[in-house]
Amino acid sequence: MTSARDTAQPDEYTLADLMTVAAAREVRDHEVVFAGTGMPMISIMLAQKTHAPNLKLIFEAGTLDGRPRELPTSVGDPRCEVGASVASGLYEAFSIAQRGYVDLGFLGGAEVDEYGNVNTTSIGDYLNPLLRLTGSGGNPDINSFSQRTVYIMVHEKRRFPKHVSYITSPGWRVKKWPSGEWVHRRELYGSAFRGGPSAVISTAGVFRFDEETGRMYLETCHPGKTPEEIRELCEFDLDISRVIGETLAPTHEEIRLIHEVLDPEEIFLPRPKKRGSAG
Amino acid sequence: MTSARDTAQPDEYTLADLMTVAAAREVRDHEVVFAGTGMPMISIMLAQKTHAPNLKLIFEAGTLDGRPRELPTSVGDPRCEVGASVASGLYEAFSIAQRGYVDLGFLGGAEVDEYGNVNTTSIGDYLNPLLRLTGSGGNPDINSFSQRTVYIMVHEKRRFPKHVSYITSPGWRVKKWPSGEWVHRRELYGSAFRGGPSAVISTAGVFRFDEETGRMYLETCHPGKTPEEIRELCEFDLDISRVIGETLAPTHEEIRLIHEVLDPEEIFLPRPKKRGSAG
Amino acid sequence: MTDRSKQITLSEAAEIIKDGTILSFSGFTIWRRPCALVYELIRQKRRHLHLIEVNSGPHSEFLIGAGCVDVWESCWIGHELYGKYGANLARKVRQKEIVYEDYSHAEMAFRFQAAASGMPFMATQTSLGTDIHNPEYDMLARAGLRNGKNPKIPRKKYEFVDDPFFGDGRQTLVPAAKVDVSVLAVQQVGEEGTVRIAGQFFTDPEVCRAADITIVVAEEIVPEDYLRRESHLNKIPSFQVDYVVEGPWGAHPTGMFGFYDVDGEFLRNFYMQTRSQEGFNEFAKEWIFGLNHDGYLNKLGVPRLARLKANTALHYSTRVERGKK
Amino acid sequence: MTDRSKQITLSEAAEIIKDGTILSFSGFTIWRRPCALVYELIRQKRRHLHLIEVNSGPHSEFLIGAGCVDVWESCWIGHELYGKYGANLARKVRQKEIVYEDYSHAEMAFRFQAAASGMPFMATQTSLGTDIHNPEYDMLARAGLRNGKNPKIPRKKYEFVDDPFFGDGRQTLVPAAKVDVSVLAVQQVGEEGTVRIAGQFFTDPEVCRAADITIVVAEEIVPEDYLRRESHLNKIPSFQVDYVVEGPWGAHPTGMFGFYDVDGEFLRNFYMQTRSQEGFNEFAKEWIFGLNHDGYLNKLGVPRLARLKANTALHYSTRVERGKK
Repeated sequence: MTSARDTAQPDEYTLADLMTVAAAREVRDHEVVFAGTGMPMISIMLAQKTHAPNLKLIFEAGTLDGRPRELPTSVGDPRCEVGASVASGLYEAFSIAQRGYVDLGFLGGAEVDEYGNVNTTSIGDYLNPLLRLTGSGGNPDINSFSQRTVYIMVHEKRRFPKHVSYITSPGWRVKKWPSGEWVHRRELYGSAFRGGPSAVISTAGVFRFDEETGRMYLETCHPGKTPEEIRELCEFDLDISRVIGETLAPTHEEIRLIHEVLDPEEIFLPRPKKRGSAG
Repeated sequence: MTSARDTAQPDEYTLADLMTVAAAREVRDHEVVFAGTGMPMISIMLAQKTHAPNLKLIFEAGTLDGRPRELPTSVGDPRCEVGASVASGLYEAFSIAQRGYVDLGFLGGAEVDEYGNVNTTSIGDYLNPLLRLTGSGGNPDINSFSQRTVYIMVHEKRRFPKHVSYITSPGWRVKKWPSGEWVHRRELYGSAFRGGPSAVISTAGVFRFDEETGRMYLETCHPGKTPEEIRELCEFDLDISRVIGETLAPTHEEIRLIHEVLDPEEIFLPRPKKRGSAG
Repeated sequence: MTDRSKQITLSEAAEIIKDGTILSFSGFTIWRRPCALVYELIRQKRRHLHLIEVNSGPHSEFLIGAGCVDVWESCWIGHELYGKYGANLARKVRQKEIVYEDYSHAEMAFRFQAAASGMPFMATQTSLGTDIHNPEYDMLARAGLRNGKNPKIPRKKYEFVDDPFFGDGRQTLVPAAKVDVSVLAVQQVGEEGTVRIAGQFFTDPEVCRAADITIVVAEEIVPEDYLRRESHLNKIPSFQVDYVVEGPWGAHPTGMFGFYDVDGEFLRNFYMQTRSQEGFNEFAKEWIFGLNHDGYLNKLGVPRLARLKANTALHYSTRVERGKK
Repeated sequence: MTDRSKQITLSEAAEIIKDGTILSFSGFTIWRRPCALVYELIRQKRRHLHLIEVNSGPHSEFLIGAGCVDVWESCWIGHELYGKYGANLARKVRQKEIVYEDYSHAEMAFRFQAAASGMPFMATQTSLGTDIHNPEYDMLARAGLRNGKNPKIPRKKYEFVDDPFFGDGRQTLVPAAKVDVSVLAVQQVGEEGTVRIAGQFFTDPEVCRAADITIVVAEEIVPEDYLRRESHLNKIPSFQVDYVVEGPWGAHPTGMFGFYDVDGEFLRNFYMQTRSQEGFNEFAKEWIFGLNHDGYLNKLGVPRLARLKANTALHYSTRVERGKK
């Protein structure tokens, strides 16, 4: 669906647009997708309006297979429920996910480590925190229950540490309690293992994981960034040996959908200064 | 509500009427009552129309606090749902019961032993049964979860054995598995103990239990029966030392309610041959 | 936005259920049982089925009488007012032609909820001290079926544990009721699979989600958009339904809230007639073999079905005869 | 057939919640939180509350900022788009003025379902390998609260067991979330307590049943018979509700499906202003103390509330400003 001639120029889109579009590409048609609030929601709705018209959307507050007319501000928003197959509750949504219906989860995070462990709970020592964040919400649940999970994050060096302050959501190598030894996720989850983080889309690039070693590697750099620059933006030793090029820029049609159809109120995504020609 | 002058004469009511009325008297106003199909249902609806207008009725198929206009033929009947507070499902009904909302359960049985253990599963050796019956249904559940349980039964000697062929529903002394030793219900249930069978209303009389010894005793004889005759109708040694008299006969108003309001179609209760004067 | 069609015929639906399937059903006793599809399974001579269900009823009596069932795992079978117990099950039990496994009804409901929620078990305090928990009476173990060969059959009937959290004593862990195929008879289904159930919904949402494959037989297939205008009335989401069949009167002789009442006369005759295998064979010859669903409805005839039809205001029939009067 | 009246006032409802109560709520993040009753608790200077909840929001930020809360046991707190996290909780955590206990959201949902179903625990496979399960981070144990003195507080945060039935490996048992009092903000309640919830119902049925006492604050009290004409639309039965309060706009500044939208401006200001205790005190002085519910609504004013009012067809406001545009 992306043809070269339709690709927008760098001044026609924002970094957030680029990330939204990159995230949308992670969705395959007919998948059941479990999404959090904000950019994840726009990415999924964009996929629904482009290459994945038959995706089924679950929100953790209880809406199953909804077809919102307007962008919800939260997964509890009445806007989620429009056109839904069933309006139910939290227990139902998580039970369905634990039962194994979910292909793809879409989440955010404050910190991520080399193995894809994500922190949304607190910064610094958990017992004496420098900053208390929101807490887990459904992050570890959606991640544990989905076959693939995509994270969308702001890229700062402190947000890509060697070890996150608190593992809120499990990556490819995790701690086995009570001892706390590091083990591969597959070993700990046993028959409940379904996959793990499949991509991190940051403000710098797109990252994937080697499922055997569990280590993160750089796949594409956003336009204007080099692999070496991005490696410098991580406190761990980022694998940049598998880069395949630049993150694909949005098309004019994707930009139009984001700003004129999906988020015209600029709730989550401000418009680029220069407007694209499409639409 | 029962005054002597209103009492019907023996030829104005059937034995089933007498039992239905005796069972209805077990209900107290404002109680939450969990009932099976048939005579239990008529008893409760009779109580609702006489001394317990505020009772709340739960059916295991999912109807919560229903106010049927017509007698349901089964707890799954759409007639259960009329006027209900909530129409839900089985899981909900049993969860509510396990959570402890139910005061009184109303059930039937094929066999009952001295300790109130009831069989509705099979007759003879369970592994080589002479007769397979329906199975448990919600009998052990309603009984386990209620504070009091009332059984309505046909009285034949073989139905009041020393030991039932199969304990479907627990009495006051039960088997502790895996050893199978007999223990008091209170000991086995621990903090889940709420009570047990509080009455058996048979075609011969009304029976209660000594909660400490767990043994059944005769409380009242139906008109025309003596305690000694009733003891002969049990294979165990029935305690007849605590008899307080005769089972109270129905009033004309109760007979009218049963046959003209609750079961005018004679679904469960045939009319007495001679009609009472009331109504 | 319309998904690829999920619509198939009764006969195609029956073909999805292979010999040896672990099968479960919508409904409760004599209400909303998928009888039209059950008849079709009998016509197709399905064998070695393992039924796992909450309170059972006529649909399973049909399958058991026809010799389709190897294992019946449940808690109750009968026809309510219209037949005291399951005469076909009783006969097969006596003749040792079927494996029976008894749980309590709440245990079965909790087992389905566990499976529906991706939990291997749930904890309960029901039925303590009964023979349901007698270790000698673990009938699947006696039949050698708890050997792990079928990953959906638990290795134990129960596990007793002490509550580690509140000191609440003995808990019974009951294993998830894992199902290969569930078959639901409901009022309405959308083209994409959204299910609307009217009245009590029994354990239908759980039974659906406990299964790997779900087939819905509905009185009517309605436009998906119609159902999605009031999503809070729907009980099962589109993506949990694999196949849909339109089958009016598809639950007869059991009842369907808002559509038709139980055919008590049919059930009473069935119960009386099928206390012997010969009787069952005659019943099957008359009502199942050589007929398709349309033929069956024709044989019942319009006046009979009109009597069963539910009153719109009350959701049940006011014309059906129920008692002596 | 009318039960004795359950109707009380907001102020009487707040008096039912004593110091030290384990308290839970209806709703989810910034939707259907019982704020009017929460304000009244603050006015009555309630202390030592133990909040236990699924995803939290403004209502708990109010209580925590006002110093009413000793223990916060949950999984998330924030204002969604209108405030990145719970600034009052964050401040109290930093100053060690509150005990915090973190579970995952699914774990909390399962904990409420367990309590609602009379089960001491449920089994789950979520969050394995995370610090949520780090035994050093059992904060109620660190605070000495798992000593059995309060029978509703479990003696352990978790228990790990191996699935004995299917060989499915490690399961986490999460303890029932037992609640003293639950407070629900809903659209409609009947005189006898039947609750109708429109839209997503979050964990309201479970939270209600997990509690010993339930107080329902409804936008309107409607005739019980009206609700009972369509019982399949109702979510909580009469006998599970102890008290009912009529409180229009009772969830403001959070939203109420079909009635009004979230007041984002109010929440954004609250979040910005209450990052310091002084800021919270000013907020409380302006919006909580010295006002009753009518005074609060008057202060908001008619035009503001009219903007929030939901469109009848869509169930949300089309007039509220949400983003930059």
